[in-house]
Amino acid sequence: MRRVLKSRRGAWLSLLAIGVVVLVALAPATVTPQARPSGAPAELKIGFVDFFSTAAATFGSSGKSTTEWLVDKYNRGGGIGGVKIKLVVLDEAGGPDKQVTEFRRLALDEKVDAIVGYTSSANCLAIAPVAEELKTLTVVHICGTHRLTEDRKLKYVFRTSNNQASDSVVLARYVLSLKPDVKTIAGANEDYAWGRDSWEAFKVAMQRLKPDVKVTGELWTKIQAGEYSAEISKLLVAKPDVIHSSFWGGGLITFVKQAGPRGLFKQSLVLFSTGEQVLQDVKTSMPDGVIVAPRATGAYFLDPDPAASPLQKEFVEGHHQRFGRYPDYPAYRTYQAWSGLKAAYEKAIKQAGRWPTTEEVIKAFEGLTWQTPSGTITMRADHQAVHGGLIGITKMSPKHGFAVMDRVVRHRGEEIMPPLGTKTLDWVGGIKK
Amino acid sequence: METRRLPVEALVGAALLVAVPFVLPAWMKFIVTLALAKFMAVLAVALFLRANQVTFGHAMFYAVGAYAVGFGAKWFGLRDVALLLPLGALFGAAVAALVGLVMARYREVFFAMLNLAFSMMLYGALLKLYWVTGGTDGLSAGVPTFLGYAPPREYLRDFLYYTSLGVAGLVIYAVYRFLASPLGYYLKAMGENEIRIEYSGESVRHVMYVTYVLSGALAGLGGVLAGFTVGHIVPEYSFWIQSGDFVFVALLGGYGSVVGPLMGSIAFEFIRTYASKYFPNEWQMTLGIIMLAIILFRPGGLWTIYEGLAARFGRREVERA
Amino acid sequence: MRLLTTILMDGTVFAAVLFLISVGLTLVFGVLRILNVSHGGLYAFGAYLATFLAVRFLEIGGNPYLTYPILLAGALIVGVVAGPLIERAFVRRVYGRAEAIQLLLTFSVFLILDDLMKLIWGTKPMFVSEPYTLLGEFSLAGIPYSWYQVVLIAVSILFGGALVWAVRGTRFGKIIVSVINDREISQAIGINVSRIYTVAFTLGALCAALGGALVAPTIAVVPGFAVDATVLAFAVIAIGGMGSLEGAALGALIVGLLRALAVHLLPEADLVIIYLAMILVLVVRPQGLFGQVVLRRI
Amino acid sequence: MPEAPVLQTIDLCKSFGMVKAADAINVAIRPGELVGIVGANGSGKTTFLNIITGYLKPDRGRVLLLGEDRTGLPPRVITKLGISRSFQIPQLYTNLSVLESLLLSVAAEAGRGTGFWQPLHRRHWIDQGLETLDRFGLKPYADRAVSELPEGGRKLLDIALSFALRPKLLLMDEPTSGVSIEDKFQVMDILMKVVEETRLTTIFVEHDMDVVQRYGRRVLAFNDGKVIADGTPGAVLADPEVRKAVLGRA
Repeated sequence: MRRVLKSRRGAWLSLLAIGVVVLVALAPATVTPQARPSGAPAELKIGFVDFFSTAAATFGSSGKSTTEWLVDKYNRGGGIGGVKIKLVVLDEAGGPDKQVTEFRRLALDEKVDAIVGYTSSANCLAIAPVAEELKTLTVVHICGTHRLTEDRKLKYVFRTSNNQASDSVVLARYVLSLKPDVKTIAGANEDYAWGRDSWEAFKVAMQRLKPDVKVTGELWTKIQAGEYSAEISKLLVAKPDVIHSSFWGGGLITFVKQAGPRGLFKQSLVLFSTGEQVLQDVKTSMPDGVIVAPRATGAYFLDPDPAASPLQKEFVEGHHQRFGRYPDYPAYRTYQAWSGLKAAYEKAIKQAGRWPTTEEVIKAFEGLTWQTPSGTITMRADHQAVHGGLIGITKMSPKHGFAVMDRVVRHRGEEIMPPLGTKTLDWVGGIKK
Repeated sequence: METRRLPVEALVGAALLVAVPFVLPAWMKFIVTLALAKFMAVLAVALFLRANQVTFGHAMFYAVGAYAVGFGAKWFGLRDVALLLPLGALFGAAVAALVGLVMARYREVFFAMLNLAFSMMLYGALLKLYWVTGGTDGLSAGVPTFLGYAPPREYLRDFLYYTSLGVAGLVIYAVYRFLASPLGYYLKAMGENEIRIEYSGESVRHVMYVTYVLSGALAGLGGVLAGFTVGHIVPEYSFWIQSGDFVFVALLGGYGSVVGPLMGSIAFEFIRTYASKYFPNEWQMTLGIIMLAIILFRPGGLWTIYEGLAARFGRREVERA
Repeated sequence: MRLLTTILMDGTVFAAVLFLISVGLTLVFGVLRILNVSHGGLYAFGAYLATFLAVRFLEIGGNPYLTYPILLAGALIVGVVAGPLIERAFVRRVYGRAEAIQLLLTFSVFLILDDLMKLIWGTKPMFVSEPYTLLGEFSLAGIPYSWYQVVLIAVSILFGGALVWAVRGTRFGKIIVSVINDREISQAIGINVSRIYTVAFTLGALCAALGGALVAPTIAVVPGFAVDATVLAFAVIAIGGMGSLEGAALGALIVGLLRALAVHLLPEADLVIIYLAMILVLVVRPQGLFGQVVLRRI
Repeated sequence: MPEAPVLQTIDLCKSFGMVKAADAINVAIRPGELVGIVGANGSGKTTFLNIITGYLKPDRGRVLLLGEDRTGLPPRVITKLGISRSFQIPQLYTNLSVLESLLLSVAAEAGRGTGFWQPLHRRHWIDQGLETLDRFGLKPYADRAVSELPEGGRKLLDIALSFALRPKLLLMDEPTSGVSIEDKFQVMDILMKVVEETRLTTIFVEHDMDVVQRYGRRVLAFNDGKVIADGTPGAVLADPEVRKAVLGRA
């Protein structure tokens, strides 16, 4: 009996000792470096909405991994202004009426302080008026339609990445720099707003930059169609110099798989506006010499060079270590959203000298300039961010086991985004060389 | 018996619904508003379920109503609920009157499939006519006015709620009368025996057609209210999965009564919301499991659960007396 | 001339894919009189498992030529496991119930399958290229095609032929036909109808999974592609006549050729052409091209 | 000039593949007649009714109803003209109650079957419906579900539904098939009383010689789609050819 008691006491003692040691060891890490501003809440609750089902989940999984990595990083450093972030994650699939319902629940039931997310144009257009109605600070991270910021004046909604027209302008400029004598172009796009907008802007930009360019084919496929045999045949018959495509995710991979063996990439210069996103997935199936863009995002996991940019190095290595995948453009755009939100809060705290109201955060956000792995981003008065974009052409990298972007060209934000107050479509029609 | 029981419960139910804005938090009020809107489309589907016919395409009329709101705002600056409600119902009925000419001849799987095809044609057209419909990006609804009156922003949701509730009340009354009429009974009877109807000198096709037009108007009404409530209209309103949801909800609530679909609609919106709250990655599966459970264990839907409870409760009261 | 051969070839390739998607659906409908909405889910499941196995196999350094049997094995596993499971646990309970209930039951199975695949294989696109590229290419009227596309066509024809033979020429087929014609009489003459249902459903599931496994090498398998497969299969068998094997073949050919025609000559119609065909056929001939009208006995 | 026949068929022919289900049938039924049709299974009795009421189209020949050619019109129109029929397998609305089913016939007869606003349960329709149910001995079942009726009740309701349409000619297809031997004559007694009271022109089809003999005023015998005898029950049933065809023995 005594022995038992004794042994138990011994165990307790040793546990206590271990506990003390661990606490001491952890202590430096848990002390918050920042002093909490007065009036600060116990936690900052932020919703993150992205696709976790349907084909668009390929974007959502990058968004989610970046969010997890970044929020952990911020919270290790004390959170935002000394307040830790609590994350509420929701699926973006299910249509706008579900998203509007969810948005209201996030704002009114979960009482989140801000919401980050929205990849689909339909969803971001649907929730914007709700955000305004409920006065909920919302940071749109990927959705690309120019209508978001041009249809109505936004107060509570910000977009931390450039819009879809930039993608097409970057592509057009790059094509002409590689192949100045291009005569014919053709488009293979999905038959919905994103595909239509992408092709229209590209076509207009091309015709503006090189007026004698002829369109020899426009293909409109079903969204994420699994069979492109006829489309590929038609492109093989038409033999255009350049083929533009805004296919994405699984549809893009399928197209590359089916077109590659049939020699489409040998015949024409093909460009994919979202191509960078699938490079790690398609591995060796992507031939060399295909123009791929991370849309018009300002970073790529090899550019800026991680060796030269600490932010980039930390992100690329951290992400790869944790998720086994290098950050792709949805990851960078998610990064832009979170870091922008954080920067806005911190600026507002500094300005107010206490915990800021949502209105004060908004004020701080407007005109804000902040650093990201993809470079410096500026938030304009119309709540549209401006940043540079890069583009390149594929080249197999045996080191990585997949094709990487080669001959990367970087465009400044002003070259690829309409200036404040100009309608995107008018601007694309008037771009200069 | 039933007639004696119903009014009291109807009053209690109505009183509960009237009290919603005062009792429930604002986000739940929104959910109930949306549920009331969708209820009308569900009721349209439930009419056919009574006749043993499934439609995987009634989202088509729901979309027609919703796009009436979208186009009204985009082209004509129309945003008055009192004007758009009858318009939406009218468009819904008109499209149904046209499609119904073909559809009244079909039953069972063919009825389901052909409805699906028509709704997917509309879906395709809404995607295609990008310059008109905004494609998948969709259209914004105007901020609604009510008979020319624009309520202050903080009361807008209450106005929408009570409008939906009022319309739902009228719809319940109208459908109740329809179902109690000869044609309503013929509708139920045709699920069992069309031959006898034809040998009574009545036309089953006519029964189908009238019901189809009515269902188009109902779903159109629902679409108008949903358009205003959600504020954004996209082609998905016409997608077959949306139609499938309507059928699911009708079954969830029970299509044997007029109130069942209402219970189903409200329950569905809450289930869907909580499913995506607690299972953000598996909410579809959660819906599927609930649906399976209903089909296998409670084929009459929520309504029969309620009826069972009411019967038990009623018996106890009798025993006490 | 070149345009014509291209359209014919593209149309046939697509038709082969469509046939593989839809033949199981029409089979199940023919025997069980249930439109199995979860069919697309089984198709996707087959594609996922086959791709997964093939990728794993290649990762451990397997011979690429052996990926073909591996793909088939994946389909087989899905078919013989999921088929009886779904039929015994769920579908069986709604025989004789209202059609709405049957449709919704399989719809809920579909929803569950869709998320299940996501839980197992995640959301990143999965694919295997080797079976597609291994066979090389050939040129038809100056347009290169992959031999694998020809394999798809050949397999569809063989597969369809085998099924027709199984139904028309074997004892098992005669039993099935007897069950299709009259359940009660079949029961009375000692046929175990319940077992036939299980077998037929399993066969349908197997067809679906096999279709998925064979198409998988040409595509990237992503969440949600089950939805598209389902609607396409519906359209095909509605056009051809529900429950008819020949109908599924003809329906697939019509849809395939029409779509190829649309892509080459009228790309704007790509999206709606299938539904347009479906409406036209159903309006003119409600029972589908090969469907039969049943007159009720009074 | 004699009154025009309620029903007259001229040279009706119908084949199913190799089987001749109707082979040059010429029949005339005058107002007030009560005619029994007898024949073995497959002799073409039901096909005859199906052609008259438009469920089947004849390959050849004409159907005259109330003196006018109505060949090939659908059942709905034929019924509107005043020709009602009942069925060998009762065609009922098993998901409605007995009274509701009957009210649908009453509403149809009143020309209000397509009304979709006024209720089906109107006082005078209910009275009318209950009265009809009473005639057929079904009043106690009025509020029961049709699915709960015993077989005899189902047959009677099936006929009541046709009767409530107030036809000028009532066709009954095997009113006692499926009814137990003990109940057969009881069912027929009820039916014949109704027919007599209302002086309704009636044709009933039977394969049971006893029933035909007892209730028919005039009997037609069918075999292989042909009318092989037409006359009084005594005469027809004594005919050896008829006995051979119907009973399988002379």
